[in-house]
Amino acid sequence: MNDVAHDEHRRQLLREMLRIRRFEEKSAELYTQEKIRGFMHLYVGEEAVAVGTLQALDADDAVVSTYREHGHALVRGIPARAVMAEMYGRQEGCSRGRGGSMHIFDAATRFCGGNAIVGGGLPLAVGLALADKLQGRARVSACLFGDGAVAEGEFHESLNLAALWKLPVLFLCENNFYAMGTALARAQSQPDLHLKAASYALGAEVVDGMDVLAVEAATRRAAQAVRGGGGPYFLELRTYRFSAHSMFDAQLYRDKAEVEDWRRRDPIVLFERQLRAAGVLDDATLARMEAEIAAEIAAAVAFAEAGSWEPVEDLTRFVYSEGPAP
Amino acid sequence: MNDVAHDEHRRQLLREMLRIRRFEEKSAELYTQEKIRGFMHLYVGEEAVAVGTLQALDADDAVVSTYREHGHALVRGIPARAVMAEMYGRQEGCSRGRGGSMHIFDAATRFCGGNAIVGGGLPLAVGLALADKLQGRARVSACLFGDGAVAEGEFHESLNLAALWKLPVLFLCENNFYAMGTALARAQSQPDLHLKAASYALGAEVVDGMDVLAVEAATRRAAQAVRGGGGPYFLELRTYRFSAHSMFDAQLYRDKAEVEDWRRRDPIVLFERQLRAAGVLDDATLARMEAEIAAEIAAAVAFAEAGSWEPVEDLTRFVYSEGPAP
Amino acid sequence: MSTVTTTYREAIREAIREALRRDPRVFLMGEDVGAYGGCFAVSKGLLDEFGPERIRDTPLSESAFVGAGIGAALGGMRPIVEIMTVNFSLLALDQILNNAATLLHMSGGQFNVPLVIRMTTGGGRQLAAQHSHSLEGWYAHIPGLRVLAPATLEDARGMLWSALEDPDPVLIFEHALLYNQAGTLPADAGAVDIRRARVRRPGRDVSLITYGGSLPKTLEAAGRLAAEGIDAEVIDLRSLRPLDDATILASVAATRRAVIVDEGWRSGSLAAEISARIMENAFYELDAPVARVCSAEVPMPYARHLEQAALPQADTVIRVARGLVRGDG
Amino acid sequence: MSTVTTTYREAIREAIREALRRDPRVFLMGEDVGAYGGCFAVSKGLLDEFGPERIRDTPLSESAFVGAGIGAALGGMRPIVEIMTVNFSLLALDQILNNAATLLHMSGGQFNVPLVIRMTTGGGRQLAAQHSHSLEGWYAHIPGLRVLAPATLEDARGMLWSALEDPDPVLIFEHALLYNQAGTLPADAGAVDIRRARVRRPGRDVSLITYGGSLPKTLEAAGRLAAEGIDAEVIDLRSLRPLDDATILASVAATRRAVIVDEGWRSGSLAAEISARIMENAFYELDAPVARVCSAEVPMPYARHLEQAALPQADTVIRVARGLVRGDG
Ligand SMILES: Cc1ncc(C[n+]2csc(CCOP(=O)(O)OP(=O)(O)O)c2C)c(N)n1
Ligand SMILES: Cc1ncc(C[n+]2csc(CCOP(=O)(O)OP(=O)(O)O)c2C)c(N)n1
Ligand SMILES: [Mg+2]
Ligand SMILES: [Mg+2]
Repeated sequence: MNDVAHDEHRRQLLREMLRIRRFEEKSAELYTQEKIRGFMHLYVGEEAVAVGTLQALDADDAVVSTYREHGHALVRGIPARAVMAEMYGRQEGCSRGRGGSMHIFDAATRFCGGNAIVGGGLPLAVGLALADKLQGRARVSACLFGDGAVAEGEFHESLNLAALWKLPVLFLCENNFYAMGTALARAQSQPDLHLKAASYALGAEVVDGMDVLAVEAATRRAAQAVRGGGGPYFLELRTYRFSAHSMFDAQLYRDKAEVEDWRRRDPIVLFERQLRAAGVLDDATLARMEAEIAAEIAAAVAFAEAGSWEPVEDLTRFVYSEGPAP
Repeated sequence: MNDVAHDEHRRQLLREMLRIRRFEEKSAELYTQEKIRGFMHLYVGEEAVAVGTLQALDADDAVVSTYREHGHALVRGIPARAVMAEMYGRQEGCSRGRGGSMHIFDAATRFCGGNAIVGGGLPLAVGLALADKLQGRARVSACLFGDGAVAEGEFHESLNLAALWKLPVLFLCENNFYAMGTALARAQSQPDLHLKAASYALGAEVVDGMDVLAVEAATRRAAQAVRGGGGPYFLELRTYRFSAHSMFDAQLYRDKAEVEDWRRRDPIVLFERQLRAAGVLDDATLARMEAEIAAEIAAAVAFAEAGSWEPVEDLTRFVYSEGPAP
Repeated sequence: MSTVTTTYREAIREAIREALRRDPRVFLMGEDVGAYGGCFAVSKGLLDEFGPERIRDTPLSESAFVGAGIGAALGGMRPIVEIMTVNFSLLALDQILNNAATLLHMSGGQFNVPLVIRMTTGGGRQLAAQHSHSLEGWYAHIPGLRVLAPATLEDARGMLWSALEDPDPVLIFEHALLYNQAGTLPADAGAVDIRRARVRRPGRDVSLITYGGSLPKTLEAAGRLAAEGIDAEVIDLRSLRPLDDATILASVAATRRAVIVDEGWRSGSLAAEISARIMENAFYELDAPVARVCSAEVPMPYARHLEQAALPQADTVIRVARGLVRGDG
Repeated sequence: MSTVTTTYREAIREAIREALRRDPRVFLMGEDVGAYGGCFAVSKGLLDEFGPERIRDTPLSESAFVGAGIGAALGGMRPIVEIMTVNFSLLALDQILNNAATLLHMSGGQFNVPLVIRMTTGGGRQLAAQHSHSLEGWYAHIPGLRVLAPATLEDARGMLWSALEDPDPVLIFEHALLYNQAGTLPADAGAVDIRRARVRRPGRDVSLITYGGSLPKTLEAAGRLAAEGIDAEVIDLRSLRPLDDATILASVAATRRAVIVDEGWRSGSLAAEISARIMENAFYELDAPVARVCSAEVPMPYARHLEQAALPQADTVIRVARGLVRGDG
């Protein structure tokens, strides 16, 4: 990458983080207005993780995600309007309104959900990678999951399987130090999750998840190793969620001071400052960025507002595939 | 222990191993005669593990075991006749004939089964230990399981829970290098199981499971640590099963040479030789031992033969507890 | 008799609190029951009162903490294990079926498991296909378990205590839409009989048989049916395993018609079992075939209009009951 | 037409072999399917022929390897996943229900899961309470799954191929007592229609409706009933989800009496669902209430006499059918 491209790339990273932030802010507002219902989990504070990791993937890699996946979906390239319409429950939504906030799916970008069973996506990623290996395709299956998922048996079984069979899985652990109200240290006898992961005899490292460049660099290295047939890789991305777990959380379990400490490490603020210092960003550019993002989100909301309900008669569609029975 | 007691103790260890060996040989014979049915898993070759570990426990400790548990049951003090009658399906059996070979239970010795779901016993041991901790009792809950169980999610969840909560669980992994036909190296990305266990931040070590004294010494140390409140401990006991996995196994998956190599490390032969060399055992003593054991087993078989069938009308008993409904 | 104003949620909390006070062997264990206050705020405040040993937050390890509950019960405790949502309980099903429900029998009567597992069930909150199912009827298939579904404040308050007295494993299913239900209870409300179904509304023309989260809808349907001259009896099953056949059959013998309202998926539902039992025991007394109002057989969709279309509704109950009574179904 | 002599076990093996030869996307994965030759010797020899990539031994990780099967299906493969015994499948139930059965719907039709899961089911071999249950009827409760139960050599040979053609997840339950069943098959035996139940024995007096491991017992009962002048029709359901209502109802309309024989525990059994459907669709055609012969509601005991007493038996079927037909039940 030459300097110009490099600068542009860095601005792009910032832009993507901002897109997520603004999208989440809008979502919170729409939730209050009861336009969005059900459970919704915001990604505010963790933007560097989605942007740094997913930007480093190829278009035909697969992504398996969680219920806290708006950010993942946007970075992966699912149009904001399709995500927003999904949260409205519109048939124009990326999952036709059947999934909602927790179940964003998009076949075109190989975004395999939006899984709301903690740990439930890991075996899927292992299987996607197995398919690639069996078919001789050099693709990566990236799996995002939280620190909470590490306690689940499915984590253990999946890491062992991937490592044993040297499958091209990129395990991306979004360690925000809480699973709902449970602090990591109250959930894991070994809270250094990359050390735990290393016990499966796979590559594992810890990354500052508030530093988008560090995340991107680590992911590129890891993805390359995985794609090259080196077996799975595990990244522990240390981050923090600034908002509540979901829209129903009174946050009794953590100190305001702790939140404030982390907020001082806001990945967007830090990176913006860095880019300004490097002379890569100025007020005008930032204002333009914000305006474009605002326009995109407004368009997404308008799209969702104008969307339609799937006819009730279609309720039982997609329980089974359509077409001739076998 | 003075020297006399020490010698006697060593002879006792040999005796217990021989008891298991002879009991298993008899069981195999009775299986061929169709006196015993269902699945049966012999312990031949692994005797030093049961004897070394369980001799080191106290009477009010708890034991959670597997389907390969005849040896465990005998060492724990369940009368051979009750075990044999169980395998005959007699109501005089320790589980009234409802459990069979895979489900030996005995409340009197806190022998909590005989679990035939691989890994299924581990959470039970965690819970038993939790009960002790909550009630302030310095008891140990020992859990025996195979190398195969280490791949199950329940292993992972249980080790984490026990270590996190510092519970008095003694994890006893009988590593005989095979889970049915699957060699350990084809099941685990990290086949050094004590290293894997150590990643849960608990005490873990590997022990020569063919050396009854080594097993006993390690277990005593570990049990003492556990009982003292030091949290759980994990022993990887390396051993080998000389017989097939179950009575239906053609053993296509391992070399005769490998079996022969291990047979040269027969824990009974080695220990007998050692005791003779130390002048602690002579032909007459051994002959007496064998005779006593033979008599015990013959009596057990006679007891089982003379046993009775539970009336068919009692079929639905013990689905729920008896006594007044709540 | 003095009464207190309360909610279903508070009634359960009060029941847990009382159990913790009364019996040192009782403790509550589950994900976020402590510091977070419970995912549905049921256990809010209990951590402060009883401390972290007895209000025990667990890691996300459904299989191990349910299994640990079984082990602790074997070890003499009386654990109350909370699973956030019935869909997650599938992760613990091995422990529930292969151990909790089985140990007593496998051990020839030696090891009983006095464990209570509480979990949230049901749809209606737009939580989509991994958080909304009603599997309590499915659990009722398993011998060795007792399965309860409190639908009223009284049962929310009283069933837990009765369950804790049971020497065997009891599953209590709390429908998430009931938590905010408000009302009054006697100040001294306590244990309830968990062996009997209850007639929540007597009637002569048709028996509406239901439980849990469907009770309010069914009572609403009965009220509206009354307005059109159809006198429906409403039975609240309360215990899904064992079923109280006597109460069901007595009602059907009198009304000669029955509709079963059950939020489970229709095929293989608890409603099917009840229909089959009525078939077997009251066939000659029926004036019309027993009908079922169940959930559509789809993983629950997120969009509200689809979700509502998937769930049993009072309108459907009315239409079906009317059809049976008027013969124009 | 040339025929081959074979067994149920070999027929399944042949079906797997053919699938592996025919479609490079097919592979077999499960515990001990390779080096050991399969816990019931179904896959014996396949490792040598197809190698360890396609005959893939897994560690003991039911949840992960079933989930990996789902993922591989999403990734374009056609996996056949083997679970040794239905009781162990509970460890994978989260993946089966929350993912395999749900992904297509949750994703609004985008991600279908062309996965086949085979497992052994049923009692009768004295394997006691953790290896002997019949949960296929229970699985049939889950929307999004197809559930098959081959009871004949023809179906053992043919259902796998049809299942692999299905774009959605299919569970195939093989009753362990059938593996040694011997007989002949056409040399070119292949795919079978998996949508229809089959009348295995026509008859006029009573419909005996069954599937899987209970078919031989039911046919035996029908043969013995014929000797006493009762002409029983035997229906083999073959597909437990969806059920072929048309075949069931046509039979019952003709015989006006039905007995369902189902090795599942009685309460909440598949038999209950069939009884309820007959109630709903053929009530006025029945001469007698539909009856069920199911397993006793106990975790399976080891002792042979108790186990046999717990399982459905031809004698019971005869007694119940006779009762219905003669009216002295
Ligand atoms: C198997 C399962 N158990 C419990 C839950 C409820 N739940 C939803 S999110 C969550 C916390 C998960 O924490 P983590 O994995 O750290 O992800 P984060 O929310 O922090 O991004 C819990 C307990 C669930 N969805 N699935
Ligand atoms: C959950 C589960 N999966 C599979 C089985 C079938 N099975 C019984 S024993 C066994 C091998 C277990 O190996 P290991 O844990 O090493 O114990 P070992 O038999 O060597 O003593 C298997 C796969 C089972 N009983 N439970
Ligand atoms: Mg987290
Ligand atoms: Mg082993």
